[in-house]
Amino acid sequence: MNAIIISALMGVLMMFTSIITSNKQVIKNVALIALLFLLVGNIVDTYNIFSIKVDTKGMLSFGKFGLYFNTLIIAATTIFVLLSGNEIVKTGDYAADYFALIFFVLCGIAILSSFNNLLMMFLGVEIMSIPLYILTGSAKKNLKSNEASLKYFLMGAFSTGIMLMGIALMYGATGSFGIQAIKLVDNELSFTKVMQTPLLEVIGLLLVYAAMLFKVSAAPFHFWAPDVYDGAPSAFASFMATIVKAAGFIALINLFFLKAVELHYLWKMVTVLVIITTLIIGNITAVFQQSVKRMLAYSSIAHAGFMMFALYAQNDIAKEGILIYTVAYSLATIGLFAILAKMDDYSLEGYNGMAKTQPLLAFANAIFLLSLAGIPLTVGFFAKYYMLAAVLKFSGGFGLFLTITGVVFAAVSVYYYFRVLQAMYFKEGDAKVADVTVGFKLGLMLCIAAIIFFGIFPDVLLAWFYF
Amino acid sequence: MNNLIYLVPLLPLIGFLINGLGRKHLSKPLIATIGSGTILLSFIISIVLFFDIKATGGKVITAFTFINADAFKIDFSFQLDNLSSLFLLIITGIGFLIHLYSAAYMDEEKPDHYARYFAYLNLFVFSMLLLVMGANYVIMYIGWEGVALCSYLLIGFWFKNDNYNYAANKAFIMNRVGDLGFVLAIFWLLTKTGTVSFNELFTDATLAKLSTTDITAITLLLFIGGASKSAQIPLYTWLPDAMAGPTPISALIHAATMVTAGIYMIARSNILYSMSEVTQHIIAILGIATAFFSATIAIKQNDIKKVLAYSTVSQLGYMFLALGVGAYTGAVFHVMTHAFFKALLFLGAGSVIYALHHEQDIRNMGGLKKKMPITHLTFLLACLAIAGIPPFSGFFSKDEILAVAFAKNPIYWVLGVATSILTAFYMFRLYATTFLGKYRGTDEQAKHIHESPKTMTIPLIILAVFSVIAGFVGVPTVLGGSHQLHQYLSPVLSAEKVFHLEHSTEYMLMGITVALAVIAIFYAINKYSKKPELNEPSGLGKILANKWYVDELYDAIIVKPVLALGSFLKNIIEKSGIDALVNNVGTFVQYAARQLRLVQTGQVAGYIMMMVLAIVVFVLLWFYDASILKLIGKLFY
Amino acid sequence: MNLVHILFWFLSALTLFSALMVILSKNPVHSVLWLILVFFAISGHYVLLNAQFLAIVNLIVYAGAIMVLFLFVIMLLNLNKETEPKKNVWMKLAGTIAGGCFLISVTNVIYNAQTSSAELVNKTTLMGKGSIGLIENLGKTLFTDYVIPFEISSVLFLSAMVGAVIIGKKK
Amino acid sequence: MISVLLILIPLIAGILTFFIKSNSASKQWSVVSSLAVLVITLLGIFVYNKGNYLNYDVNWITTLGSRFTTSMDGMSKLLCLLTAISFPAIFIATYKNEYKNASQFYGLMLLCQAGLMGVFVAADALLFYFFWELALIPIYFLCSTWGGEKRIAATFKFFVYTFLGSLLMLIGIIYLYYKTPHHSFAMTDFYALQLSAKEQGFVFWLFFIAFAIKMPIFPFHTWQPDTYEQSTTAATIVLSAVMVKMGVFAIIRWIVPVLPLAVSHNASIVIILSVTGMLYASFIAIRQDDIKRLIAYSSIAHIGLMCAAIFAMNGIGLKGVMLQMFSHGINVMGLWIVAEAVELKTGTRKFSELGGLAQKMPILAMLFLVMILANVSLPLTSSFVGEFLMLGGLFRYSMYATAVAGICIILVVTYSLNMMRKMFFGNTVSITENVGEATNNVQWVLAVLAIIIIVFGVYPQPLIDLTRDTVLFITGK
Amino acid sequence: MPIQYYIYLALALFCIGIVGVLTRRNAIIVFMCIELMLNAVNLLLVAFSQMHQNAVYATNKVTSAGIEGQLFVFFIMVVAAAEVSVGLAIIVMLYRNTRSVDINFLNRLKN
Repeated sequence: MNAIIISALMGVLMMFTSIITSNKQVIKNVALIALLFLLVGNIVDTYNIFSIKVDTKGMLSFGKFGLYFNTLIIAATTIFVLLSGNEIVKTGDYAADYFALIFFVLCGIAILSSFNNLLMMFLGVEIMSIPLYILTGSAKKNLKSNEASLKYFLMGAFSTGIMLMGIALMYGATGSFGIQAIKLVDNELSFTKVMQTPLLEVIGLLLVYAAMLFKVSAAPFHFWAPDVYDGAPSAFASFMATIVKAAGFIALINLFFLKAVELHYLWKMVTVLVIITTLIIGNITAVFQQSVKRMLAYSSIAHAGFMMFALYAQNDIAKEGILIYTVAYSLATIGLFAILAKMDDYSLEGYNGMAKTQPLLAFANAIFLLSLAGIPLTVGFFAKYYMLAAVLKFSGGFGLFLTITGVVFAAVSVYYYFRVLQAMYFKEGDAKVADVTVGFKLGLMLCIAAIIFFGIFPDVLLAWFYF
Repeated sequence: MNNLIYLVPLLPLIGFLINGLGRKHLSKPLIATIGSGTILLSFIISIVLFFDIKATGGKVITAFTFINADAFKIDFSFQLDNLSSLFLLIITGIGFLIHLYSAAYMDEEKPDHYARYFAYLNLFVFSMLLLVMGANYVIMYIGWEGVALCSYLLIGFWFKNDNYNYAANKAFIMNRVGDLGFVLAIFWLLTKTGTVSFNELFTDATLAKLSTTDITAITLLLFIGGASKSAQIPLYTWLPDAMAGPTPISALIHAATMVTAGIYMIARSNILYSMSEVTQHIIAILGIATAFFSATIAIKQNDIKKVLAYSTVSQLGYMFLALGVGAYTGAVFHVMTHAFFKALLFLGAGSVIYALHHEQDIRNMGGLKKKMPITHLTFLLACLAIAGIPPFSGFFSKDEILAVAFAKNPIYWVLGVATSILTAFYMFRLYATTFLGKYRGTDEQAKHIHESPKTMTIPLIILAVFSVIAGFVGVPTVLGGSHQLHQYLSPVLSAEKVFHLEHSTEYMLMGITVALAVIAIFYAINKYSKKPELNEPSGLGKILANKWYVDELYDAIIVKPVLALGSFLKNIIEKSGIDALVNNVGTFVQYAARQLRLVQTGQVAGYIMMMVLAIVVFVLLWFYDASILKLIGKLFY
Repeated sequence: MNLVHILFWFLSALTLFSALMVILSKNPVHSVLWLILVFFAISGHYVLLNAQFLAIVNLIVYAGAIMVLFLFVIMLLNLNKETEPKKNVWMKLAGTIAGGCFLISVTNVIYNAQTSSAELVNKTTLMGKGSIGLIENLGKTLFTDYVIPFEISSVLFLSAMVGAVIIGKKK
Repeated sequence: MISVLLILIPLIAGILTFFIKSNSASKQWSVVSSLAVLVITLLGIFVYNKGNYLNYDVNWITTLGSRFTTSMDGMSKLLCLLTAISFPAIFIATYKNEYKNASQFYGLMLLCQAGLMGVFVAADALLFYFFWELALIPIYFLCSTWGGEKRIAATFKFFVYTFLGSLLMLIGIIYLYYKTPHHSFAMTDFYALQLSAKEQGFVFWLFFIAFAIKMPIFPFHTWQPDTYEQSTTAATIVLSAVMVKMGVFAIIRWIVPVLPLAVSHNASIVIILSVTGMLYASFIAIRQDDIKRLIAYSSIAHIGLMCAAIFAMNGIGLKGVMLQMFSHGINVMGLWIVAEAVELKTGTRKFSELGGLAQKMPILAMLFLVMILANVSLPLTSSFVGEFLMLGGLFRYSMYATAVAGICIILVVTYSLNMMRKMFFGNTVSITENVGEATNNVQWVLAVLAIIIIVFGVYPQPLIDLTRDTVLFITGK
Repeated sequence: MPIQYYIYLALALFCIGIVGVLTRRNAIIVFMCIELMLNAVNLLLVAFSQMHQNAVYATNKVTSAGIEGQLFVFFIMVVAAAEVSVGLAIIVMLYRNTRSVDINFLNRLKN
């Protein structure tokens, strides 16, 4: 509960900061301190040192998993603010408000990581989404940003409608919004049995599923993602592509990892379809992108495909996997976007010869890309490893097929990640990068160190959330 | 005594190393001394060993374990017995003479090339010694390939000339064909019997492990090896081309020693060969065919060394005939006598070439009799020996083979005699064209012609002596001899078949052969001493001069198709096939990327429609297509 | 067929017709007005279902506040004309078909639910009775069991407020 | 402990090299470090060759059941030796070459060495996978940064290809991991697995494709000629002398003992593939005009034989393979060094444009001849012993396969000698007119390699003995 | 009333909303159609609420069964209001920049 309350309070605090000061650096630093406070608040909650206890009437339940996830998310946000803070405050005139919105998003995520009730899920999703619509449109003079904002808003609202319809149908079937009430009776495949499953509930669940897939930008609900990430200011695009996406997964996991939901064979079939479509669309479409930013948008879709493996597997490994994937993916993508935001030219050519002009940034980029590609010695490897392991744990079914498809597309993903690498290291050019501060460099080094450290000694991370 | 055995191959190796490594620093005389001296020492030791063996019998000594891997236990060991010590003498003896001869013959070379030459030559002797001393097939194989290598190096000794290099490559490659057979035979033996050591292999217990098929296959495979090394049909074409090397090389390698390796190997395996009728027939037929066939080619060759080369092929055919009919001693005997007179012939030819400043075409020679008396005389003796005129050495060995061939199958004999006549004819054609008549070069050239230096003539004389007398070690009983060679070799060549012909028959056979040869000789001298054949031949002659177009045939049916296949694979399969397949995957991905991008139209309505349709598909999948899903599921479960 | 039934059918027909008119009207202002009619009809349904409080709130919040806001914006942006250019007919058709597909597939499932799986057999709504729709009961539950979501929705409003300010300000 | 040192020294040295500014200092530094590795390897093989000195085991990722376990058996020792020899050889032979950003170059090389060593000593599947990739990344950068015109595309193909392969292997590893009783990656646990034939069947292919791409086996080979041709020679040497051995090594280490049923079941397919590939590559090699491409195809043919011999599944063949891994490494290294020296002097790799180099660089010609002879497996070169044993092993499996493989013995001579002839023999041409002898470094390195080739050709038994324990274990299984 | 009537009615309304979203190009109308969808959900929720109430009503007249459905409607309204404020703000902002609210012109971002 700490995270929810503190983040909401911090949001309010940030709103008031703008009254006290208009110095953007101060605002940024306040936000950082607030984030650290939030982080500490969540950690003390995790270890039961100090936690605000509120009777939630069973609407929220705070498990270790959700708390770990919150910690990671808040930490990732801290790094995000550390690296992209200057970009955030530069976006418009409302620096403090942007941070406030980010805190509200975190509040929504904290709800999503602990909801026990479809109402809370709905609220969480909305609390998370509405600030994002605004953040997307925060570059007010930028037509792309406007357009992205409206697109995101319309489609988001539509998916909310879908989700609500689903929730309504489920409510009709079970008479409750509690997720424990969800039950899909049969695991076996036969036509008659399929017809005997609680149809209202199933169709409701399907609709909720579809709406949540929209949030995590899994194909074919992904269409908003490239446009929105492309149009949104880089800083917020990175926030959306990483932290928010991970939150979507946490919601899905909360919803579908219930013991009562012995998820159906057909359900897995649908999931496999989604995974494969996502992998294909994400990876293949990314191949031909000329803009690195847009490429990263598609890559985020591709990674959603990989994270969906966890949904297919529905086991403990998958849960841990989602956590480590969140770390790996967020660190790398935040870093990439942070550097991207400093670039003059978002196209591939813009990166040409970066290794010479900005060796540190190029090296950081390289490590991030390698991590995204899942090369060992980076934490990205363990992310992929866990996803494959989760699916393979119960061999049989589509598992092997799915993993093979997965790795084939992982190889495709190398193609577009390495194009950036090639541009930076092997092509002649004069990459223009805005001046970077020492703090930024330190932040990058922190990221690199984390990626490599967790890549070699993942035990530090794993032992922490091994359950 | 045992340590002496090691010295025999070791000394040439040392010579090789000294000359090879010190080639920049050593002076020519020193090089020659080291080169020849090591061989001389080997020769002396070989003589000592020869008598030792004669007295005490064969022995096997093991230097170290070469390979010991599971079932493959191969020792680096030497076998010295009657057969190998005889070969040792031939190799080191003739080898020494040729080293000596080379010292003068190669005098024009720069010191480092001179050293290189001697190094190669020593290496060759070393390899050849390994070949004959090896106590198992693997060591023999090592020598076997070693001599091929040296042959390659020496044929291409003058590497500036690309034709020579081609010839060298050809020799190596063709030898490799045989090596493949050899090595497969080794594997076969190892697989079936677990040993390749002669002593263990040629026991009844071990041989009993081999079925008839095994033996036939093994012997045939070994024969492929032998045929390639000893230039038998169909693998003989490299040998005439090998004449590109310096003439002493031709004498040593391509006449006296290396090319007889096949005979040595089959003689060594006589027990195996005697167990397979089929192989023996094949060997005999191919042998006599080679003998006759190459003799016909030799008739029309104008390059002095080419004539000798085809003659060598022909004589090797004889030896194979002998092997095929089971006359192993005869084969070895002919190897020995042939070594002398053919080495002599080549060295003589070398002397001529040396005198004429690398002129090899006999049409430009003639009348050298007076200018080069020693060369002439020794050459004549050698010609007589090869023509099989009694009492020269060639007569005895050839006679023995023909006699056994007659006993086995008169057709062999008929062809053998025909070959013999051809041999006499072309040898004396060569002799007459070269030494008799008038010199056909310019006067200026004629002035410079002189007899070769002593280091060259002395080997000629020594070889001439042996060409004359070597036959007497194998005088057959019919001529009152006791065939000492036969007795000497009998412990090793235990599978020798003994044929008993009536003495009268033998006399008759000898008579016919000799008479016909003599007629051929006179005809040839008569025909060519006055009016040598200078024009381009026509008709059959042209075909013969062009070696029956075998090279062209091989080129058409083997070389060209291989190259074409190579190009096809390289340009079509690799580029447009496999590589294209791999690249097309990439291209396809890129194509798909470009197409899939278009789905992202930027239209909100379109996006939402996709979402709606996706939901519809989910619903339909879920509720209406369970049976289809079941089907798909089955595929993966 | 009693009054409830008649009212139900009448309100349903009105709802659907008005809804159709919302999407068919060329003039945005007309659409807004039709939508308000839909809300009224739905409020009627709420009354039938004995959810009186919701019926009122629906009218106040939706028809009153939200739709006025819409109208206001339309007026502000000066869109009160039949300005919408012809949309591609195919797109319209495709959209209709997609929506139709959705409707058919889902209703078919519901139909199945009441026929083959008997899930919905004998499930009826309570019409005009019961007390859960009363403000007293709703309020009690809202401030006891549902206090957490209630509080949390304040965050939602906060963010919406901040957002509206950020976005809406001219500068 | 030694096995860890073998990884750590190049790893640390490599990382440090990146920070050395001066080119010559980084050169010297890497030579010293690689020589140190060589010394330690030799110590490990000859002096401290007992288990405790070599093995190392420490907790790594406890939660996943993966340990940092390294051990060295005979095969590891042999390949570590090869790796340890090759790096100083490369550094010394190319000492005179000036690389742009030398410190990066040498740093990457050393990292690559660390990866290779790791692959050869890892006794834990996950660790193995790590090093497998660690070796790949530096070589990718090496090949892409320094090299020919089309290097980026070529090496990229190589990278994607191998990366796909290794991911497939990862699936296999994870699959096996779940089959172990206590969920561990330990090699010993993998060896103890008793899987059904069906399971072994698909795991086999997951592994095999990864290794087949690395080796490479026809038809997965197309990356190889392009990459060899385009990358800088130092990188090519690492690739072809050592890295392709990773594939062969991995088959022996991770497929054969773990999936015996699948191996025997699929042996015929693999052998047919390998032998086809041998013929195919040999025929193509005949028509090559580029030194590097020729060596590449020749290498494919040799590797094909190794692969076939492994799947013949007998001690003879396996010993031959291990021996040949070493001797082919040494041999091909020599070939590349010569190719590099010639290219450096003449500026071309097309041997149709060359000729008569033997007059200009006689010593190099001699040394090249030794390498060529080793390439054609002439007796008394170490390759002969390997090839002899391999063919012998293969013969026990199938006479016909051996016979077809044997055809390559003929073809290899054809193209090798052809290359020799065109490059070194004949008359000089304009390019080669003014060429001098190769540098002393090159000559010395080649001489040492030649000595290794001949010494182990005459007396191969020490190497064979070295492989005994590995083979005994595998055949025992 | 049988519950399926309400389900069909709500679904029909919902689908009309969807069709509207798919076919109209005026962003405001599209948004209104989304509101229509939300109202369909509200109606359905209330109907379900009464259905669950009905299940126990016969035995317990003062039961609050099904009340959560109606409360959920509240929250939907809350969210809808919030969304409307944000959404209209966005539309206004876009209109300021482009002088249009036609979503068909929203195609700067594509491919």
